[in-house]
Amino acid sequence: MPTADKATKKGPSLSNSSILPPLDPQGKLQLYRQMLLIRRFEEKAAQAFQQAKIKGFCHLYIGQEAVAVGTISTLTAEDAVITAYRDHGHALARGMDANSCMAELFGKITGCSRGKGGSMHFFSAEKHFYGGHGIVGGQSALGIGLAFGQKYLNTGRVTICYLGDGAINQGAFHESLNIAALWKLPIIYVIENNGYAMGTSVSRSSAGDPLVKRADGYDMAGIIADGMDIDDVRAKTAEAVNLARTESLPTLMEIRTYRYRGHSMSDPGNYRTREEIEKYKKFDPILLYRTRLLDDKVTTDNALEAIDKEVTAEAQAAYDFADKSEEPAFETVYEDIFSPEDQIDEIPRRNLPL
Amino acid sequence: MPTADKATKKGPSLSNSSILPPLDPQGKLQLYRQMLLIRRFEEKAAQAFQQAKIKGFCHLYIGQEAVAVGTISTLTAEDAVITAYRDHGHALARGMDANSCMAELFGKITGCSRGKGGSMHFFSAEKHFYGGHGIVGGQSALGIGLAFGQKYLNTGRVTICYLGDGAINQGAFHESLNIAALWKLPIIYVIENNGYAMGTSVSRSSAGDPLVKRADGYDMAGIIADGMDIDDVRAKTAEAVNLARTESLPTLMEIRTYRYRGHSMSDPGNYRTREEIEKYKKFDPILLYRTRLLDDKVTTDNALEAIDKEVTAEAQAAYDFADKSEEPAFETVYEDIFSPEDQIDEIPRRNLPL
Amino acid sequence: MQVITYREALNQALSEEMERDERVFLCGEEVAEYDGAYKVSQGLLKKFGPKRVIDTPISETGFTGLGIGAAMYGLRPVVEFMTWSFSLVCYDQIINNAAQVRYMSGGQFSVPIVFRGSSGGGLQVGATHSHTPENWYANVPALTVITPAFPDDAKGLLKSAIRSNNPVCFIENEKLYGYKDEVPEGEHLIPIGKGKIRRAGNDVTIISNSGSTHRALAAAKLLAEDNIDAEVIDLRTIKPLDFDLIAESVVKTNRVVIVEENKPYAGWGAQVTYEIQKLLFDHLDAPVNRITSLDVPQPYNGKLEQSVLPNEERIIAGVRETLA
Amino acid sequence: MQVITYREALNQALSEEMERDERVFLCGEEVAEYDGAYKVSQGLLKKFGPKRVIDTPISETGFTGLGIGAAMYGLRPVVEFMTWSFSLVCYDQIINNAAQVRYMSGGQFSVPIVFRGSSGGGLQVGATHSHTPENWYANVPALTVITPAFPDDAKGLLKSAIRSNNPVCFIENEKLYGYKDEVPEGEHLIPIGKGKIRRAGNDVTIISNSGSTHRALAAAKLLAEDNIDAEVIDLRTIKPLDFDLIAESVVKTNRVVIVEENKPYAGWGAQVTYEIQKLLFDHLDAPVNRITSLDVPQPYNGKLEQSVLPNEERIIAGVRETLA
Ligand SMILES: Cc1ncc(C[n+]2csc(CCOP(=O)(O)OP(=O)(O)O)c2C)c(N)n1
Ligand SMILES: Cc1ncc(C[n+]2csc(CCOP(=O)(O)OP(=O)(O)O)c2C)c(N)n1
Ligand SMILES: [Mg+2]
Ligand SMILES: [Mg+2]
Repeated sequence: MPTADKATKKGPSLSNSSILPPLDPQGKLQLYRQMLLIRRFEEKAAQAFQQAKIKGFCHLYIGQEAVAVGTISTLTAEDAVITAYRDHGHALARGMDANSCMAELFGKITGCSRGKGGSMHFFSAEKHFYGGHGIVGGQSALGIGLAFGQKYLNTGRVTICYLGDGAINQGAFHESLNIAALWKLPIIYVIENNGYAMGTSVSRSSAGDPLVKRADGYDMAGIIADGMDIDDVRAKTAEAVNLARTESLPTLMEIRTYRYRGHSMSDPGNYRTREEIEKYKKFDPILLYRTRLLDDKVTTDNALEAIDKEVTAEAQAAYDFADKSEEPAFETVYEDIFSPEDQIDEIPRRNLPL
Repeated sequence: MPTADKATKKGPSLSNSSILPPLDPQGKLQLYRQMLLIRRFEEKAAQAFQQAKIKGFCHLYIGQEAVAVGTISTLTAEDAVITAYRDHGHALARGMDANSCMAELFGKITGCSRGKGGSMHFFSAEKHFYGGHGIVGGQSALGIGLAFGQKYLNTGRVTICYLGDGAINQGAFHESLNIAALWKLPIIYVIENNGYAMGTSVSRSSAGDPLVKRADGYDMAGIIADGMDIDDVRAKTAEAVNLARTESLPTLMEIRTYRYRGHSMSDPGNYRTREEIEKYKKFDPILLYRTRLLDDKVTTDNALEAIDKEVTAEAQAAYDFADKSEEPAFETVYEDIFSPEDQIDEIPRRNLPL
Repeated sequence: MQVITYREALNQALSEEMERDERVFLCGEEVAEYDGAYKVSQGLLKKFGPKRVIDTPISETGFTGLGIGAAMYGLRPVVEFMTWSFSLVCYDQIINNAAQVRYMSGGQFSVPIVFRGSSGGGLQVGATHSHTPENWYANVPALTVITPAFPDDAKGLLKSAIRSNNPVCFIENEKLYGYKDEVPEGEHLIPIGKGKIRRAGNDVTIISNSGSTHRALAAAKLLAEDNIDAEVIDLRTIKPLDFDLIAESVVKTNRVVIVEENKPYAGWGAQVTYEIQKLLFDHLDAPVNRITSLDVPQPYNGKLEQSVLPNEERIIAGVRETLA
Repeated sequence: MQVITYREALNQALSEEMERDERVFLCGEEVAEYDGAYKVSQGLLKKFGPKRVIDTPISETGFTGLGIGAAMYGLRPVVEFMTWSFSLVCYDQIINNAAQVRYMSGGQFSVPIVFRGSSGGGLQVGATHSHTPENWYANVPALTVITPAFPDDAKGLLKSAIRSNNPVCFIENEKLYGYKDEVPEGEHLIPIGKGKIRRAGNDVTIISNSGSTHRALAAAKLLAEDNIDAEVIDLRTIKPLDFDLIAESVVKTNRVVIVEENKPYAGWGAQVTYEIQKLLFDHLDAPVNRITSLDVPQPYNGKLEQSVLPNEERIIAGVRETLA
């Protein structure tokens, strides 16, 4: 169950009061809009997958929107973000264009990875989005590299690196936690604990409860947030970001969330009951935030409907854009392998005789 | 500094009182003898290395003897032991023949690995000694396999897996801790914290203090022992062994010790001062135990001198045995690769055309 | 004879061998309660219980090492990689431990273990998920590498692999899981290290394995329409190679095309080429030709990926070149 | 010209490149305070400080990934493996991340990184510590693999590697660290992808790299006493191959012996063989011959290990066989 109001804090250095300035109504609606865009985008993607316009793996984020939107909303546009294969939500929250994201799913040349990456491997240099990584846990080691670069170059920037509850049992993650703590790197690791790694529930894959306790072993700050409540996500993340930005110290966050869909589009999901899913839908992060916005009189039903129309249209436009875009030409298969040399002679690469 | 009387205990399940039956004088002298044999054996090995009779790497255990002897003395002969490349002490404590150990260092066919393993890769099936492993941390994953086998086959046996303070930062170790705790495997991980991984002091390689705290994240028992005091090592290990044997639960131990020699024979050791080494020599585990035996009137100076003579002779005999043993014949290079098949036809292996 | 899928054939092999020998157990991600990511282990948890069919955390190094340690202890583990692409995170355990412990211990500890799982491209899962690791493992002394192309071999070779007393890399092909064919019921062992002629022919020898055997056979069929009579050898075992079978064919056809999904640089086909030119130099009327994956990371886009794979079009062109 | 060791040549390259470009940093086990396990980084900590010369925990996956991430961020890391044998624990990071991020991102992120460290056998450190990983990495599209044999190349190629905008596996040879030779002072770049004739000859072409080049040269000297005039090509870069240089020599000698320390099955020499027979078929008067390590794990015993390595005796026999 989500743990609203049960969030615990660890580590000596996290400030106690929220350091986020309050959002104006515009800002709140923007969060709502982003979450809803992700949801509508992915509903469209699911449809396109059924139509076999999207192939391979397609891991939907539906249910987890408050995590990506909430955490990323505490960053500046220049901070770095890196995540695993369930990356559509983070990409959109980072401000990547829905068109280029959908086109990537369709494998088109207009995709954010030129059709080469697919669902699991979204990238955007412009938006400081460092992927989209398919190997479970692998990105956690890249994450310390980004944070190392930020510190080395004195940028004042920070990195958020996401991973799943199942991913915490990859050695790469632990090696990275140790280095992050030892070298005081400005990174926030966000465990998106959605209860399952494919069909394996957390308690069947991870010893130790809560997961965030693993931070203690490295004398690292640890914090739990309720991933169904975007305000809680924002408040807790802001503390961690502040710690990274001002003291160059890492934090491990465990954000409790839930995915409504299968692990990927091909998952029948027999490992959990329909009731469980329905129960969590009562905590739907978008629904919850919507209710709060209305309760707090931040906006009106009509205004929220208008937003829904807008993002639904945006998702449809992305679908149309992707559908109409060109396939990559054959020659592109040989492109993007090597960076052009500018300090040495071009290396005489040759196609091997085949 | 060694932490006599500063040992802490973690985890709910460790019993509070020592469960070891008191040792009779014979037993105590046996411990002393084993520690001294390791020391004399390695002094001989160092000499042989200087004479270039031993090649490659040769990592001496001198200073750490109370760890191997103390921990292994709490096991039955059928329990499993596995360690890293600094393995001479564990092999001898496990009862492996000094001759075959020295012969292995000399690369002779009479060696415990037929001259194929060398210093880092000692093995003895007979003594349930599963190696001697050269890749830092790699043995920790094999360790859970041994414990898994013990549990699967209902043997009532347990495994001790040793690793260094530097090795705890290999991903393999963390993956193994999680599995050990999750699956309740009868294994004791012993971190031999000798303060350094090659030239890197603990505080420069590992975040989090004490190291054993990392057990908490897996809800695993953790315990610290003073590795210069064999009685403390035995008492603490016995608790962990008991937990493994009776409840099939793992424990992480951190045993604080010190190595007097370089990391390997080729290490000049500039990363620490002579004073530091001298300070630790005051806590020499053999000296300490000797004093205790005399103070407690367990034995006499003369008797201890006799033991020294014996083990010195044993080390010399091992040297002579190794020196006189045959080199492996060329054909042996092709032996020991494949186990003979007994359930299927022999696989038609062929030498590749060269 | 029963007609079952490659997947079912593997399942039968596992089930029969687990029944036969209590020391055999299966572990890996999602092999138990989920019935396997690709359903190869369907029903095994139910049949053998959680002691012997075991879901692991996503810790390939941990559970691979566990398997090796258990094998040293006398068990006979089957370790499933959801795909072989994920074996890269535990490469060290397979090479330094599984493949070397016996040698380093002077023969004291055997490692009777099977590593198995899906592999290969063509499913649009991108560069991280589409590796064909044959060459990486075949290079390692003491590893046996098996890559079945047909359901009967899948069953018979997996049974042999589980009975072997040595570490075996058993590399399945994801695209073949649904492929149906006749498979003997019950006891059915295919010898490790023996290839098979899947199509007899006189003009050219096509040497292939796994998914590439199907591509080779399809190409051979099309070539036949043009009166080119190709012999197709399915190696089945990549290491050790069945060189006798290769030699017999090459002596007859004098022309060789190798079809492999490995990336080209030092793929397994390079080794086969080496051996052929070395041992059958005077029997070659043309250079050995290799049709491999292109030397690029695997793209997601379907058309691009098809062009990267050793597709029929390229095989046919390769054969024509060799016959020219 | 200065006469310095291979080790010192590498040290100069590191030092000069770090001076030249602030984005270059060095990390790895014991590279800083210890001055490097093999002293390649001697003095660099003192010169450049702990921000740029960084001791890491024994976490190859962690610090390799860190290097790759930092490279994506615009730095130019040099990651030292104490030996390349230890790179097996982080194989995934090198292959799936360093070598594929650029492609998977459609060219958005480059990975200008150098992985370097010692490798090879002959030092009696046993099977876990004696790997020659050339083929494992050369197989991977997008990786460049460099293996210098001489101090001048060590310096000039490492400088080029650090300046390259692409991931480079720079595989040094432990036995050569003490080897002394002339090396230009200051700016000295050797082009990546170009081999070098280290001994001209007419009777047979010996193709080698790294430590094997020295073995080949020693063998060539002995063969000369028997009036066999061998040309020795030092590839220097394993991938991409300098095939033009190879071709020029083979067209002249018509006979080829490859000397490589890789284990035989699908070692890099198999690829070179494939290319030669494919592109120079009519120029070969005898099969290409390979002298590789034996197909066994590395034994500790010195005599056994020498027999496993591609030693002079075997090279000479191989050349004679090829000329017979
Ligand atoms: C090293 C590795 N092993 C296995 C896989 C296959 N795999 C992909 S996702 C996944 C489950 C991950 O679960 P979790 O980390 O909880 O993330 P979630 O899918 O819930 O977002 C597995 C086993 C992989 N991609 N990489
Ligand atoms: C994966 C790997 N990386 C690096 C090494 C090289 N190495 C051998 S021992 C060692 C230090 C280990 O220190 P520690 O774990 O504290 O054990 P100790 O030597 O003190 O017994 C290193 C870095 C290795 N053998 N394996
Ligand atoms: Mg999850
Ligand atoms: Mg240590």
